[in-house]
Amino acid sequence: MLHAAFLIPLFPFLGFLLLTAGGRKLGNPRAGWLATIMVLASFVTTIVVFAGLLGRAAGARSYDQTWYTWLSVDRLHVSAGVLIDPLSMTMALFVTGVSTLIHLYSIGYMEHDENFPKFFLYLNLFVSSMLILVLADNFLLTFLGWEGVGVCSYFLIAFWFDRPSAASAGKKAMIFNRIGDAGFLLAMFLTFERTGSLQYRTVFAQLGHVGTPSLTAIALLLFLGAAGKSAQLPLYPWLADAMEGPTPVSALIHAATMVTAGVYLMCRIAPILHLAPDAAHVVAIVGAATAFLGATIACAQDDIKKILAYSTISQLGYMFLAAGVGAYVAAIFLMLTHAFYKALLFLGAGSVIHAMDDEQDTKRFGALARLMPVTSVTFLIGWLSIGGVPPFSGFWSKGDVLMNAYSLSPVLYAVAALTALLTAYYLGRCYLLTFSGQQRWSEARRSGDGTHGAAEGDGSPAGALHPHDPGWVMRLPLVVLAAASAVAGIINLPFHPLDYLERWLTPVVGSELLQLHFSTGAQWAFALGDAVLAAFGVAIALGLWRSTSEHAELEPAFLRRAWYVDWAYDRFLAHGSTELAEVTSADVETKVIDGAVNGFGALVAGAGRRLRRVQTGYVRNYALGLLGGLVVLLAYVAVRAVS
Amino acid sequence: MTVSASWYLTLAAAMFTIGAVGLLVRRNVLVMFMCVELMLNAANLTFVTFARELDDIGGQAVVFFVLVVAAAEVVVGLGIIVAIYRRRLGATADDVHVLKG
Amino acid sequence: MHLLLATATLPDTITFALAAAICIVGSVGVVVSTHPVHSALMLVMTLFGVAVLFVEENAQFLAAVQVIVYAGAIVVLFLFVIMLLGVDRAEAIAADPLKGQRLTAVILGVLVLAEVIVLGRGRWPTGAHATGGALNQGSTPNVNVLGTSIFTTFLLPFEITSALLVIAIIGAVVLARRPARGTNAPAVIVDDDTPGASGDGLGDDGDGIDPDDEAAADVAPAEGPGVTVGGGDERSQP
Amino acid sequence: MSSFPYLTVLVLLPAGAAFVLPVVASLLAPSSPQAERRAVQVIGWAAVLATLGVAIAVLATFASGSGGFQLVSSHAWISSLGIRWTLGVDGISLFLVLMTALLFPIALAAAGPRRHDPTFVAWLLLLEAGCLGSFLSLDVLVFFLFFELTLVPVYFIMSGFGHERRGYAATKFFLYTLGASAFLLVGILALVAIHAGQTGVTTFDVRALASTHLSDTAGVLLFLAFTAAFAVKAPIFPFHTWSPDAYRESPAAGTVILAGVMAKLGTYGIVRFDLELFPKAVVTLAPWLLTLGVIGIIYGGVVAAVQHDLKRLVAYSSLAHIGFIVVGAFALTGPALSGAVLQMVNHGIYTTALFLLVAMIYRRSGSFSVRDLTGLQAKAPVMAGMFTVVMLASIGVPGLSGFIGEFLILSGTFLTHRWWAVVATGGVVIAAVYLLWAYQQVFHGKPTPAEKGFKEVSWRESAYMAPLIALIVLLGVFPGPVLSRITPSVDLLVNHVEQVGHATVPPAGQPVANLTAKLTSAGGKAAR
Repeated sequence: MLHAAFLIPLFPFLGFLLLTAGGRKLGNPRAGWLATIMVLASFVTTIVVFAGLLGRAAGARSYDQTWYTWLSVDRLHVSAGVLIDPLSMTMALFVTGVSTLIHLYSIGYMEHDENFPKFFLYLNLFVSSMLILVLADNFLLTFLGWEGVGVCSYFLIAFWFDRPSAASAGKKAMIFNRIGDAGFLLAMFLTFERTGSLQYRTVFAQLGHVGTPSLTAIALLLFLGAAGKSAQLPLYPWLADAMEGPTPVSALIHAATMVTAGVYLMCRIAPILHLAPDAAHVVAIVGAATAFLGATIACAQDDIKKILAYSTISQLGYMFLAAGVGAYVAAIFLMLTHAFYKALLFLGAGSVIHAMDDEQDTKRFGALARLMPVTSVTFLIGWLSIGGVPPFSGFWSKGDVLMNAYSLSPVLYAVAALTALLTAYYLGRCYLLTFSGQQRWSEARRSGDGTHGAAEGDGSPAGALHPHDPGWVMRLPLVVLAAASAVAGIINLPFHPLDYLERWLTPVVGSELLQLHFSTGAQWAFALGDAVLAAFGVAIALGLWRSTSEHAELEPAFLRRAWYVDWAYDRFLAHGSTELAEVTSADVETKVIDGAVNGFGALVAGAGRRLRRVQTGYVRNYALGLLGGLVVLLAYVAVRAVS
Repeated sequence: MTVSASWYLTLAAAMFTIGAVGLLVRRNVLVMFMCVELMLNAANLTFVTFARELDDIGGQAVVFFVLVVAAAEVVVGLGIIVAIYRRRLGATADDVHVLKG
Repeated sequence: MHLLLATATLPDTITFALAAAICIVGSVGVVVSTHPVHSALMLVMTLFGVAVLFVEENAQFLAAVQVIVYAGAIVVLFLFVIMLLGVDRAEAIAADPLKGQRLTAVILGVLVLAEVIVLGRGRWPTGAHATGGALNQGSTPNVNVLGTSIFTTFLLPFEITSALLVIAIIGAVVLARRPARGTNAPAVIVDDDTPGASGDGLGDDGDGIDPDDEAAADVAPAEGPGVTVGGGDERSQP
Repeated sequence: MSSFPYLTVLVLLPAGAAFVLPVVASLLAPSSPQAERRAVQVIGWAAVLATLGVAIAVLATFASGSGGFQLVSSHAWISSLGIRWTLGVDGISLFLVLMTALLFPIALAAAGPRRHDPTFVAWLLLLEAGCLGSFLSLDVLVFFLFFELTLVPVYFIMSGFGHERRGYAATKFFLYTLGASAFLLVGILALVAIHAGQTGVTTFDVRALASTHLSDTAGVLLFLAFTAAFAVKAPIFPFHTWSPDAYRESPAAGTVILAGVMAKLGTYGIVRFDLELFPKAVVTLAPWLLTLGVIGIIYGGVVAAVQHDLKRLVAYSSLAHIGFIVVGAFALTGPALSGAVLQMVNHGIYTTALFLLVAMIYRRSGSFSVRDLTGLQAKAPVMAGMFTVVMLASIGVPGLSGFIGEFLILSGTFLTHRWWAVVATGGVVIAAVYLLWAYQQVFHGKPTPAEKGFKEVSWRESAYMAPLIALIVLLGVFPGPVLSRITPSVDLLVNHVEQVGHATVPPAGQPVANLTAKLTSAGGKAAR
């Protein structure tokens, strides 16, 4: 059954090829169905392979499949092949699963878009790349998937390319990712230099011969790559802008799957992080800082997708925190549950945006609960889940992370706990502004702003707005994801026979970096603390935002402007480098380098202008010169003869 | 037996120099041409002298060719002078300096 | 200094001295005569002197050719051209318009002479004969020796000179021919007598030549106040 | 080895056609312009396609796995000077020859109405002969002749058929490259003289000259003389300023050949002659050349980032990519040099594709300036798709051709010259900045009314873009067959440089005495 592994990325890629060739002929909605079926086929294959892997003994759950030799120069041998192990299968399962649901949702969401086939073409390519990323058996092939998802992300953010903001956001995402990629590349060079290989298996087998400084460098460089892809400090600003893409894209790429690639990478290189604790601590600290920063910014945003974007940044920070303290299982657990509830929240937000005719400002929503009951209820489940309210999935996964953070440092725990409170609060604010309180949208309808252009909308006549729940194609994923969000905690409950994920992943990521020494009582205390924090956050949100939509004092400018980080990037990095480039181009290139060349030409021309006076035109003068030359020549011969 | 070759060569050198100086100081193209003939004759004299000195007929053969070439040169040169005079009244060598840089 | 005068007989010495004097006087005369015709006559004198020296040096054939071709043909040609062009009048050679030209020329000339003499001292060819053969071959006359040499050893150059002469004749004809109206003038010199370029090119600095003018000159040659030489000028002023 | 003189035919076929074509055209022109046009077309196409066919036959005949020269044919030419007509192909030149043979038909197809012009087509064919001759010559003087021969057609193509400032650009190009080549000629003659002094044999054969014993100073001076010509031709920073002008003002076909093929003459010269003939000097001066290459990468990217003229932008990006090739060539490791050779081919393909796309845009809009263009993706999605693929290849996205070369170069360079590789990696980021910026300006946004009639790519255009794009993808996914033919030759060359040049620059803790030691050390490490 494991032999079918090559089919997992192949199906979506086939879909990509088919849609490239005939997507336009296939038209709407058949192109979408084709894409969805391809991803579904991939999901089914994954389950089959998963079953095959499950059938093996816990210690033998690893399987290599080499397709062909990709690169072979000198001692650099890189194959194209997959590594099937519990970690990659976990990733593949949830990637294909969530992707299938979001493909399905997109058929409804994108139905009026003129570039409908192209959208699914990109989505399929994305899924294929993502699967290569998680299944690859070497760094280089992972990097191929890594770049592939980055490129697809670029295409999809800039999908509505006629909006300048979307085009810029796509470019920004790509460039931030490239900065991270440079780190990834350097990490590969160093790995190859030290171990002579890029295959995970070979590299990990030789780690003992590599010095700790090198390992730390490799780990930090890879973390730089991960920070770019997963929107961590300092490379996070692109993710908020990436919300310019269609909402299903935000759900799939910028919440559930692609952005978690960095976390996956950290788990994949767990053997390296084990040996480079300094690097691991950096990861943990950056993760905690990002989590807190993202949560604070999310508290003051109005755009529903921006709230979710900063929330994603914050949650990713949690995952890095977990990976950094060595709790890889906790990281993966949070990744899974986060994929469910964040995808759910995004799709819910998409439903609202769809229903509100492309309005995204929560301050212009309100009182939608009775009009959109399904959306409202599923969104509520998402809120409670991400907020960590027991017994929803977020409670279990986040609790796991917090407890592990404490084991490294109480400070990290404190930051993470405060972030947890904020999380429950800001999503509560978001939910309440959208679904309860005053109805603020009928008068705000279409107040002439064309920024949220008509491309996403269906161009419905400018009559009265009748928000309603979407059709079944869009509703089904909501319900499935809500159910998953609610109960996903059961895959890894902190009680021994129920910690399936823990036991499943341990062979890959190894035992925990820090052994937990908490007594059962302490664990219960932590759980209780988490629950109290969540309840507190929910309560604050209810108290503040249930009936009103204005609390200016809670939305200070520095939070609304995201700590001015974007501004600083723009001012100093973008403008600074542009000015530097302008100076280089205008002064160095034109005046110095080209100036030297043209100057040399001018020198010759000037010398010629001066020397032309010698050419008097009088033949007798020339003859005089001849005779003079003869005199000199004879004198030379005479001198030679004498000496 | 005639005088030694040195005298002939000295005479040839003198004639050559006079011709060269004449070429430089005269402006009349025809006279300049005559000066060139003087220089050619000086060279011829040198050749003949060395032919005698070395007992080699080659020197005289060369003089023969020089004569032929001089004749051809004069023909063409005078043709050019005629062509120039046609276009320029009273032109001297100094009047033709269109190749001034 | 090797004054090898001792080996010479007296008549030979006197002949040489006379001929040398004629040569020098003639040469100087060519240069200093104000009248071109006088220059030409002085040239003839020089040529005769050289011819005498040729005879002295056992080059009888060359001496004959010198008189016949040089004095007889070339100088006559000179004189003919002088008459044809009507420049047979004295010219002012008191001063040279090119500053310093005359002085420099004389200094350089003296220098060359001095250097040649200095270089010639003590250096004397002693080497082998050239390929042409000996000059003195017993009783064979000079004409025979030279003829044999030219028609055997130097046959190819000799044949080439014939081609050269033909080319020279054709060249002379083309150059001296008056162009028919409307055809291209021989492109020997740039004609700047055309209206667009008048006053330019001669005398003043003539800052380069406008290619357009050149083209115009090609199309409509010599329409200015051209020199009228020889017979009836059908191109006289309209 | 085949007795058929493939390589001689490869060179003489286009050269012969270049001479026949004007004759035929001038005979036909007075009677019937139609017949003339047809004859030009037929002869031109027949020549370039037949050349491509022969090149493919060479590929088929080429024995992979062997590093030496193959299909060598050698005939006495100027015997008194020991100059021989010696042609041969190895893994380093093989794919450059193929690329050249492929790009000329494409350039001809992309030439627009000029492909009927006998002058243009004849110059193009002569240029092809010159380029192929340069890649195939094993005799240094024959190489030099072909190397210089290429200037003439380019000059006339540029000055005769180019854009507004063609005169300036063509003169600058010609004088600059010709001036630099003077050093090459002097270097060749000096080297041959030294070799003749040592062995008593006057020969220009590069294989024989490689064994010349040069003093350190002589080696460095000769290396500089050779490299001067190659650095200008490539071009390497800071000798590049002719290239933006030349690329900008040439007609599309000329730009394609200039950037795609002729730039490789310089880098190929470095690999073939500098490394082969002056290993010691190469080892001594490698850090300097690496520095120039790295500066070129960064500098080209930075300047490209503020160009508003698409052609100039691609020209500067080309400078950056040539910088990668230079870095790979002077890193003196197997992966880096293999990557450099592969990257020459890759660069030829994707730069050509970029210039062709820019030319398509120009043909429709009459402008190269990003300020005049916007929203073209809405009007021409297929063109936008092509541009995207080519752009991503140029940025170095894995799965497309550009990545493999860059990765090999950088990872190989990292082994011996770590910090240069680190800085060069920064160029990867910059490439994304300027190309994405240009793409956004040109293809994103709403189309202006003036672009209403902007047409999608035609069938003809698709036909000549298709092989390029196919190769971009193929070389990215299956570089194996290409690399397996390149590496044996590269290994020989690296061995030669290391043995003669004593290139013992071991990275920390890992002695790299030569290739075999490197391999055993990897094995030993694993065993420990």
